[in-house]
Amino acid sequence: MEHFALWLGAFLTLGILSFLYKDNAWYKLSEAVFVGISAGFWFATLFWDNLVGKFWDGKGEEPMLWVGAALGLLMLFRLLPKVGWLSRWPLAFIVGATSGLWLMNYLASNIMSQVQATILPVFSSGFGAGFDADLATIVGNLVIFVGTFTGLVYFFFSKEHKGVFGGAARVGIFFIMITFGASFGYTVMSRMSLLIGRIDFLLGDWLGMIG
Amino acid sequence: MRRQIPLLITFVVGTLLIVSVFIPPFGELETTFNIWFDIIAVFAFFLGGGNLLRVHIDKLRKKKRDWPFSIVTIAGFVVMLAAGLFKINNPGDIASAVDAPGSLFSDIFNSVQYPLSATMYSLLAFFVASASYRAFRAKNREATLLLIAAFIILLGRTPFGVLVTSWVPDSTSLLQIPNMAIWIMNAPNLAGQRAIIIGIGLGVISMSLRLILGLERSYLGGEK
Amino acid sequence: MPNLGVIISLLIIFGGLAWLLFRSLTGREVKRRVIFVFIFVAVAAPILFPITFEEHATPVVRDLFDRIETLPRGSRVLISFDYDPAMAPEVQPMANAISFHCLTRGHKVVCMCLWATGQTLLSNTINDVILPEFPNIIDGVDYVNIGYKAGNEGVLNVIVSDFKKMFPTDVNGVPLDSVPIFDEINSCADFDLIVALGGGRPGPKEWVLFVGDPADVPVGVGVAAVVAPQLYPYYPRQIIGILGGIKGAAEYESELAHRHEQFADMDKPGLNMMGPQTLAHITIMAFIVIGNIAFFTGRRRKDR
Amino acid sequence: MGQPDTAPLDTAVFADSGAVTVAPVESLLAEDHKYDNGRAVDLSWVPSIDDQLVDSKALGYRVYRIVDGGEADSLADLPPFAAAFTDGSVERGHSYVYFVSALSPSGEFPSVHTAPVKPEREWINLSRGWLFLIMLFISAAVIFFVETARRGKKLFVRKIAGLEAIDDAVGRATEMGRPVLFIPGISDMDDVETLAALTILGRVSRTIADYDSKIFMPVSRSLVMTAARETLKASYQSAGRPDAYSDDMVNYVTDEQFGYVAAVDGLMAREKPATVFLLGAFFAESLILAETGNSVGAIQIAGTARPAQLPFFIAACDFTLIGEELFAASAYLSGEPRMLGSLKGQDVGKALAMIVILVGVVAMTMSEAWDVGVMENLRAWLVRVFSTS
Repeated sequence: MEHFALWLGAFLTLGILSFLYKDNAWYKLSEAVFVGISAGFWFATLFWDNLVGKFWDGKGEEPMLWVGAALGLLMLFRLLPKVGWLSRWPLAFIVGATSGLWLMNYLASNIMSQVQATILPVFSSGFGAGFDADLATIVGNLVIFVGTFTGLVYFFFSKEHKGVFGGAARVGIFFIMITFGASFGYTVMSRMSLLIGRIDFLLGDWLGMIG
Repeated sequence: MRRQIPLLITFVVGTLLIVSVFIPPFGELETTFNIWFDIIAVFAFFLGGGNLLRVHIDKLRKKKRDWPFSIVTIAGFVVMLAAGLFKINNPGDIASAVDAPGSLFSDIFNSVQYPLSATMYSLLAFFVASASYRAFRAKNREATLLLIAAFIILLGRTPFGVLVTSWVPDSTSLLQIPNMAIWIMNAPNLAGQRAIIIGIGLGVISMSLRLILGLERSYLGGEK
Repeated sequence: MPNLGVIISLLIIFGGLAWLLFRSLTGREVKRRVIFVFIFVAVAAPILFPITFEEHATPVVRDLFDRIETLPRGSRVLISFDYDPAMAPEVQPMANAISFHCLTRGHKVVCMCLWATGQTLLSNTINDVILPEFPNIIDGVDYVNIGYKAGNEGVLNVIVSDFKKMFPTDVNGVPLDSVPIFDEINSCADFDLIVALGGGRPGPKEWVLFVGDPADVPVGVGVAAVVAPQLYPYYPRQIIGILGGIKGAAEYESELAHRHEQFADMDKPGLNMMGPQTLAHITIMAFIVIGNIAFFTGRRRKDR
Repeated sequence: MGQPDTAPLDTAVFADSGAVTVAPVESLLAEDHKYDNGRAVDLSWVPSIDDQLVDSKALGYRVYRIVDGGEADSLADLPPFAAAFTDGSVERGHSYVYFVSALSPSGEFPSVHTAPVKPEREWINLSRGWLFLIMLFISAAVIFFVETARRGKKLFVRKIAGLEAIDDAVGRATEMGRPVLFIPGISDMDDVETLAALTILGRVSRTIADYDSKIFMPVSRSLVMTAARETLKASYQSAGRPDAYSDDMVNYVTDEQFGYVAAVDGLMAREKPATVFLLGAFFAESLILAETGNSVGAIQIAGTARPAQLPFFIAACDFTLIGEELFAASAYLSGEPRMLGSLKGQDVGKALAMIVILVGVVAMTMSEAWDVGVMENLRAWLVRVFSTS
């Protein structure tokens, strides 16, 4: 069994990798297996966690849960042509809930906290001992302030990017580009270790070529 | 009516959730609504899973291109679903966790889904490489900045980065590439992130208001 | 044989890059598949034929190394293993190197974990490094494993003032009162150094806030690469040194191998993993450079 | 409920010879936690005078609670210098008494008991007053400009390149006789980015219906499938071509992140779409999808609010909507004055953020560098206004 699982894993791994050369039957087979199995996996998981887990495992008494179930049932009305439009109710509920919830979350965590965190000193009288460290902090703060400010200028929609405003927007986009470069450089490392893991599996676990 | 009631639902639910932040007794609405969402999502899966089966059975019947692979998809779906729903081979009985070690469900997950998922993920390494060659080009000033930042961060993570600037004295250690990489992460990168994040926050507020007020209503479908 | 392999694979990679450069300079197109083959070889070759690169410890790493190196013999060091198998590829090499370093310098080491998943990983370090490398070491005198306690930050809150209240015995059930290391340890304040390994919560940040700062004990940390930038603001005041990801582990290992001969012969998983990583990174950087050369020569050609 | 003045004996360990005694904490106060649903009590005290930075005898504090005059239970252990604690495990209708022990190596030194407190429910959270006002301000700005625009005032909105390109991109698909592929991210409907993607789909699909291009849309969530079908149906109806719509345009694939990616990659390789939209919440798969789309020669328009994925889209796609632009896209594309008004409204929010940052930085710098007292007060006030806890 163990042996079989190993070979199966290797077969599927190579099937996916073969896509890099071109689309082919081996990849199609791996893809078909993947889609079927994983759809089944998620449905079974959701079924036990979100349905059985909520209604049967001793929590079914909560009346609020049944409102959720009713909304869920309305969703299935789509299958009946005459009353299919009722399925818009749960959709409307979800859209309303998501909008309201995220409006407040984003206001608090994206706007207010970030604005607050940007209130930094850009000059200090404390230069003296440990001058270097302080200078680095002050320069860092200045960069954070200028970058955040001009970055926001870039996102203005209702003003043409011209003159001083346009200049600030251009500085803003420079900062945004540095951010993208940094994120790229930073993510590359972890991406490589994924491939290392897979090659380790093929050459080591499967073929036994690594000592 | 068919559009008015849903619009009303969106408006009431959205407003309620905004207000609940300021009214302590409503504070638990968020949890309740999240639970409802989970429940609706399971019901919706009957539609999604049904659609998946229908598409592939259809392919099979009409012998469309690549139809043999549809057999595999259907078989995989049914087998995994059966293994999960009936808890085949689970140690103990039906009360055990669906993915208990030793169950058919967890065996299939480990020997089939896991390697597939990990390999698909690892394709990223290849695409990072091809994108690096093809797309990261200093076409203009913006692209050049992106490139330089990426390069310094990458360099800071290889032995070369340390080597290249190891002659820089410790008193100006900020000019050593590994430290420069950290500084970029903590200053200009942070600034750009903040501008993007604050912008996103405002974008979300504005879009949410459009949805709650019913200005944006395409998701509700047509009049019929 | 491995050396031959290394030479051949390096030849393939750098020869290939030179070929790529030449093609780009002459303005011919390079197929995506060729790039794919490159990156595969660049990663696979150093896995098959281990290549290690000289690593130089950066100041953040060297600071922690020097602290352990310069503490007087018999100093007490607490190492906490707060991570899970998913983080282990990055963090375990640090755990092994730091444990080795402490014991070889004659410090007394106390091992514990705040994560249930840390227990296996802690035993791995003991079985793979401590016991085989230090055959004369005595459990309870030179090191002790006090195991796992549930309670997250709550555990820290207690041990900062009273260790034995939370950990009445070691992992084998021996009362700490009869464990010689604990003769002079009542609380976290009695340690000379705390090394927090991990990356989640509770983890290094909690160690600093709940123990390091209030008890005024220096804390060094070893974390997964993604977490490291969040900890830099605490360095060097609240955290004396940071090992971030495989790179941090590799730097520590090379510094250790440099100063302690015994370690030079040991397994160095961090440095080994750095081989494929580094080659992959160099290849990626080369792609960026060559891509740009191709872009500029192409443009000049068009201008003519 | 008579309260003894000293703690029960079993919680206090008294000194042997050589034991370390520490002074108990002073001024212990228990108060109902303000602005909650009656679920918490706040404690505060002055730390023991033996709790010192150097050579401290106090090792920390332990909080005890007595419910309705019963037994004392230990609630929590706190580090040295702790001077406050919030008990979040109380219920309305009970009465709670607390005391705090200072810990020393040789035992506990309890404080006096607090007066009993009963947690209360408040109907309005006054501590979030500023949050409320800022929410109101930004919302009012949006609604104000929506109304202004509705009354016919012309508002300027700058061009967004990625959105200007949509018509051409869809037209190209029609000319080439190849389909348009629309990927709304991999999150479910409880993510605003997915909602943004669907609102954009509403506009884009109208163009697709007008041009009579073919669209297909594999999705990874059942709910998204349902909502996307409704959206497409509405677009085809309003384009006057309801017969051209079919449910087959939108298909559920699998919830699994990389299973979905495997399927979409295969689809791209086989169908060779002329135009690909990648809009919504993307994670590690962003570059896999974008590079595959690029390799089949598609024009790609991408957008997400995940900063970590944006560089990959910028590298591999023809046009990228950065963060806020994703949420503004549907309003921009609609061209309706009211929608454009909402964009003007969010700019007011941006201006507010910028002003606060500017004033805050100036105030903090002046107070740090030259000890200007007024400025320190201003800074402290701004920080308080913008704190969210």
